[in-house]
Amino acid sequence: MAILVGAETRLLVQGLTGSEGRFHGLRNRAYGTRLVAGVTPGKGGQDVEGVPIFDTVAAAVAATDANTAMVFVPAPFAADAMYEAIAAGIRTVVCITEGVPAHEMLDLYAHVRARGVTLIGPNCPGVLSPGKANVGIIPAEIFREGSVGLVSRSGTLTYQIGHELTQLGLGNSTIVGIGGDPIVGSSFIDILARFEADEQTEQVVMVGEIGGDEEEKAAAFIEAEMSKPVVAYIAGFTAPPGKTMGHAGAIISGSSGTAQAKKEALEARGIRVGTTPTETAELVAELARG
Amino acid sequence: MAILVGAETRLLVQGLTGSEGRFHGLRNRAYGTRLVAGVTPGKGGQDVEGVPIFDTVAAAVAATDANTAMVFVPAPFAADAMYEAIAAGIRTVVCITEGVPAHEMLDLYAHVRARGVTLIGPNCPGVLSPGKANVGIIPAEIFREGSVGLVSRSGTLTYQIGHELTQLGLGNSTIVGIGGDPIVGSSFIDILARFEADEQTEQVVMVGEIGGDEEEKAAAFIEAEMSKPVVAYIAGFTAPPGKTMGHAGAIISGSSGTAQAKKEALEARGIRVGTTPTETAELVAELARG
Amino acid sequence: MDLYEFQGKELFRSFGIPVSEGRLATSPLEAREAATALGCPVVVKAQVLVGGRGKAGGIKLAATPAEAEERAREILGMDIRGHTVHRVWVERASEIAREYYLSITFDRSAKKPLFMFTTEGGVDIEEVAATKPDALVRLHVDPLEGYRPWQGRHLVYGAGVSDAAERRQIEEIVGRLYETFERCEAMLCEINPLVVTTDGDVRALDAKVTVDDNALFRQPEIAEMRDLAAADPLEALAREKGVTYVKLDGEVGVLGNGAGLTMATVDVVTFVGGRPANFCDLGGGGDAQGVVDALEVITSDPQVRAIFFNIFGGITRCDEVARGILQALEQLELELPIVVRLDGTNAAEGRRILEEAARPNVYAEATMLDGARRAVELAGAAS
Amino acid sequence: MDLYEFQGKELFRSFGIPVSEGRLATSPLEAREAATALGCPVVVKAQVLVGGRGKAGGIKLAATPAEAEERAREILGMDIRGHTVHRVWVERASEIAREYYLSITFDRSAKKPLFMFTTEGGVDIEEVAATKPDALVRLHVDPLEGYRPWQGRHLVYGAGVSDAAERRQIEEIVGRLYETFERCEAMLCEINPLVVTTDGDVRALDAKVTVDDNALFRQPEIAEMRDLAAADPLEALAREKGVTYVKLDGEVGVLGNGAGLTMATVDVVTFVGGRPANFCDLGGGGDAQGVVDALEVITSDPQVRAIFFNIFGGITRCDEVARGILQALEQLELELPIVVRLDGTNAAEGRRILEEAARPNVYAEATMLDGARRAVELAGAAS
Repeated sequence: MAILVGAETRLLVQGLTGSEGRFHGLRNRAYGTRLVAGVTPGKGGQDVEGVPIFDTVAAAVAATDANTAMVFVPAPFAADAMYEAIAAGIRTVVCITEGVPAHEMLDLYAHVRARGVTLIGPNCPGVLSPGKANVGIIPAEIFREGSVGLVSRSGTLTYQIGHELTQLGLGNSTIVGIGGDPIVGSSFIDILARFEADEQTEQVVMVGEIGGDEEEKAAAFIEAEMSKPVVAYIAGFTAPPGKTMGHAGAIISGSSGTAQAKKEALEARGIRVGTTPTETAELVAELARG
Repeated sequence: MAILVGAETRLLVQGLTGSEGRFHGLRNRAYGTRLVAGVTPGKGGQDVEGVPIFDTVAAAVAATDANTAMVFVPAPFAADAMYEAIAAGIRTVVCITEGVPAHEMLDLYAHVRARGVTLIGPNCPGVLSPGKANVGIIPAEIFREGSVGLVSRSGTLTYQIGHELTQLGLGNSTIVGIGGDPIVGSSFIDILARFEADEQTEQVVMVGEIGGDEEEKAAAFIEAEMSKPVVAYIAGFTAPPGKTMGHAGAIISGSSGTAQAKKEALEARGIRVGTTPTETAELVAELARG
Repeated sequence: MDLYEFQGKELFRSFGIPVSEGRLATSPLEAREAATALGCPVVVKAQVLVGGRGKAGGIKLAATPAEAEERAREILGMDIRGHTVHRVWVERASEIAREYYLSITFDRSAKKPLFMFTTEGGVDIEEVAATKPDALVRLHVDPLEGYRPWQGRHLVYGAGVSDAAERRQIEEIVGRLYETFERCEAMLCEINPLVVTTDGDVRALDAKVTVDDNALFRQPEIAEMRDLAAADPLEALAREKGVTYVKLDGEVGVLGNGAGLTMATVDVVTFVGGRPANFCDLGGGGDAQGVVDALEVITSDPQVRAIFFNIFGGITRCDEVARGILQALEQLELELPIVVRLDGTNAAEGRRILEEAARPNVYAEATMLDGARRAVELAGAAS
Repeated sequence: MDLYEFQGKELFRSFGIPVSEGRLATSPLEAREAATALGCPVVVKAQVLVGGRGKAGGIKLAATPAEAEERAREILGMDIRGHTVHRVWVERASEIAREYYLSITFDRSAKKPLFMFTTEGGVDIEEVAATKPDALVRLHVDPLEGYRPWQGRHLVYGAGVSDAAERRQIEEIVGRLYETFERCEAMLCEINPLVVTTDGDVRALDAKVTVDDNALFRQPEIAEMRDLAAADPLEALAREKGVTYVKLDGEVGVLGNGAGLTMATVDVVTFVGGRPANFCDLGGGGDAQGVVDALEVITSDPQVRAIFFNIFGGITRCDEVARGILQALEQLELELPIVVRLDGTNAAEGRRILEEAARPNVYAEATMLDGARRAVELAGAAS
């Protein structure tokens, strides 16, 4: 089945007429994703290689039954585009745009949660279910279909790990880049819960990095709620201590946020942690061999 | 059982140390309502005739398990007091205060609905379940216990109708003054639904007035959802046409808002309408005789 | 509180919504001077708080200052649906290409602000809503979240505005109208018509703004406009005294506590054959001084022959009301017959106070219906 | 973007949060003049973007202007945890009765702003949080609803502030701090300590403010402060070029695309025995010019002996990166060995471009691990 995107995805791209939106939107279509509409205010009636453009998401949804929106709108306008998509009935929003202000994301997060809408990103590479659909900028050619779920805060690191898995003959159910911004629409736990419920997924790789305490929270969730094995990778073991001045962050999370602290928290819950992408892929392969 | 307030009510009064709050709060207690706390910032530790005063609602709830708040706080601070009560876990809020700005009520309404909290008022006389509890300023001595539910947009008109019912030997399950402001926490329909579900209530009187289209909406609800008989009264048959200039209001509701139009809408749904309080009480008595 | 067109436009201008340049005039000569200053042609518009000015002849075009003076002379003093015209707004005439309609108001059912926009403006908008519902685009705003730019796009594209420059201007106006609505705590901000000039400029040709009375305490600039709005001297006195008062056309002065009960009392007075002289609501509190003030307002109307005092105490205490009546009798030297019906909070005490005072022109009645009958009877006898 | 104490206090003052009067000084003489103007005693405080200034001797009291000059001479040029002191803030000393702690920050887990307040301020606040959790009052704000006054009361009563005048002042400050946080789009506004003077005045004695970099495009006043913040010349160059760059202490220049991959590359370079010279993230786009700019920044560090270019294309296209490398080789006349590993979007095309150019100092590697090994090897050979 995979998660989040698949054969049932009817994709609408906000910003399809921009250069990035066009490049990746058409690439997603070439992969097999059903790209049904683009939205650019003022360009309604035009088309991008046969994909009809609408002025508003409401008009696009009415005409095409789109159910998933991918956002390539520039950062100052991205949140507004997402509110529009949600108001028009879109239930899954994937925001690729980088640089969306954090205070806008606070509001948007409260908005999507109150409405039960799924938001992936912003500042994320998107979601790829190999063999089914690709929504975002993940280079699909390096992944093959399989049973490993992959969830990551980092874009390019996701590709690296996926690539290493492929080299070892392993495939993926779905690859989800949740984005590394302070406030993103979906957390590790949100995605882990979906993988746990997904029939195709047999094991999961979680790719984290220094800062925050999302990995520590995920560790507790994995121990308490997951039956499927999870392997973790954390980037930043050799990063110098941050310059952060305030005490508030550390008080809230009760965590130092270093890679070593995260590794220890995960291992204390019985979760194996790789220190390089290569080692991580080997741990997964070991598990897959049983 | 009655609705909204009863033997299980543990009442907290915000503004108990003010003259109105004290007068009516103690009157409610004298009637038998369990008045457990008062809240006035800066007066924590004092007491009003044995009722302990707290600085915050959170402290009051922690100490007394209050579950219902009555608000006597002056209008500019009333909404803030209600947010505080809700944040502290209070599930039923009755706001007597008059003059709460409508834009604040817009926000508060969205807030209470999202949290499933019951708000009665503002600018309302409160809720009385005769023989059980009185929360508000309704003069309880004119009502007796019985099977007639009463819901009203107007305070003093409620007393008038209740008084006339009592003269005819009829009693009430609960009397609810929902308040006449543009935005109130509970509508006719909200209260009618509770009366329909209440075992003690056998019939209902709905007291409306000119303006808006709440009565018309209630009429549709009564026809579709209620098994218990409802008698309505509308005040303002001889009111001169309003001075309202804009078209927007009339377009939204599709109703002229006159008493005559409301009467017709109700009667078209088979609901009997009295044109004076006395006539209304007589209609109820007729129904009660069967 | 309803604002006059010129006040609404002043507000619009301060929030960046384009309006035509204009001046207020209270005399034909001032209108002429305004027209000269502004440059002709101008439009002379009656300033009244009632709809249908145009049909009533309250809006006229003038090609020269002299003509503006003449038109103002015709309009000033006119009665438009019961409202006397004391002021005209003289404004530079616009060359109009198209007329739209835009408003934001409280949707009381949804408990949310509601935008309405249509390109079929200018004419009877209720007619458009009834006959071409699809032409009227409606959109709710979540009050906690406020306005977002996509909502402006939704309105202009939804209504089919085809010109890009026009869309940009209207989207801007939509955002600013919401800002006006929210910052001024309005219940209604309506622009009808929102015009597109032959030069392609979009501007508000009329302005209907209603501000929440409950918010005036923190809207001092708008509250100041209120004084200008009080046309009727009796209503001005009532406002000064903090009494809710509406003048009617009969002989029985009605005073109740609470809008609902007072309305019901006016109804009952009418149903038993009387003609109410007013609607006067003592309001929530009602201390002795409030009663004195209300009686002062009611009795300032020379048509009043008898007064019906219908009180059902809740937060209002009947003993206080009784004391207020006695105080008013002395202070105002009232000799009109006053029928008093007291029930509710401290009613027994209130009745006892009146009984003990034993004033010859104070009549106690036990019920609302009997009180109304007695007051109508006394008013008839007095006239 | 982190603000210096003096910048944070300037912001606080503009939002009505009381701070002590003070002046910035970049030389001992300026510090003396500031002390004379302000009136002694004063406090001389090192302006660095790092905690623990006090313990490091970066905050000193001065009883006279001469003493202020002397203290400034001691502090200016100091190294505090790797940060050189270029400026001091001279501020009138406060007679302190009590020290509290107040902050508002992003709670990333709850996805809401979080207030924290305690009367146990001044000292190590993390210690207080760990050992006396009940002394630290925490309260989330709903971002859509914003701050409401009861929340200020909740903090002051919850923390047990017993003096009424103090409570009033702190409640006011709490509201204004939220306004600062929201209007400036801050990620953190921290006051530690918030002091009560012996006269009963409450004021912010320190200010730690972090503003969202993504919001700087619409915060021009704060963005302007940034230029002042760039102490390190290499980091200033990186900012000018729009490159994310952190200087480290080794010989292998690291350039990756995306923070995660770049961090992992730094890790791998370390694990195979090398010492990374920097962390340099090409970011999301990465056109040819971006590559040139990044290489310019990296090679401005004279410690660099070899560069490892680790690219996994997504939105970044490997052919563009390859073109950028060739362009940089020409423009910057680079002769350092550059190890390049390309994968992902248009990787084949990128590898072909580099292969065809056949530059002697460009080494292609197929994997991240091999690339790191080769770069470490080349850096060792070069030194």
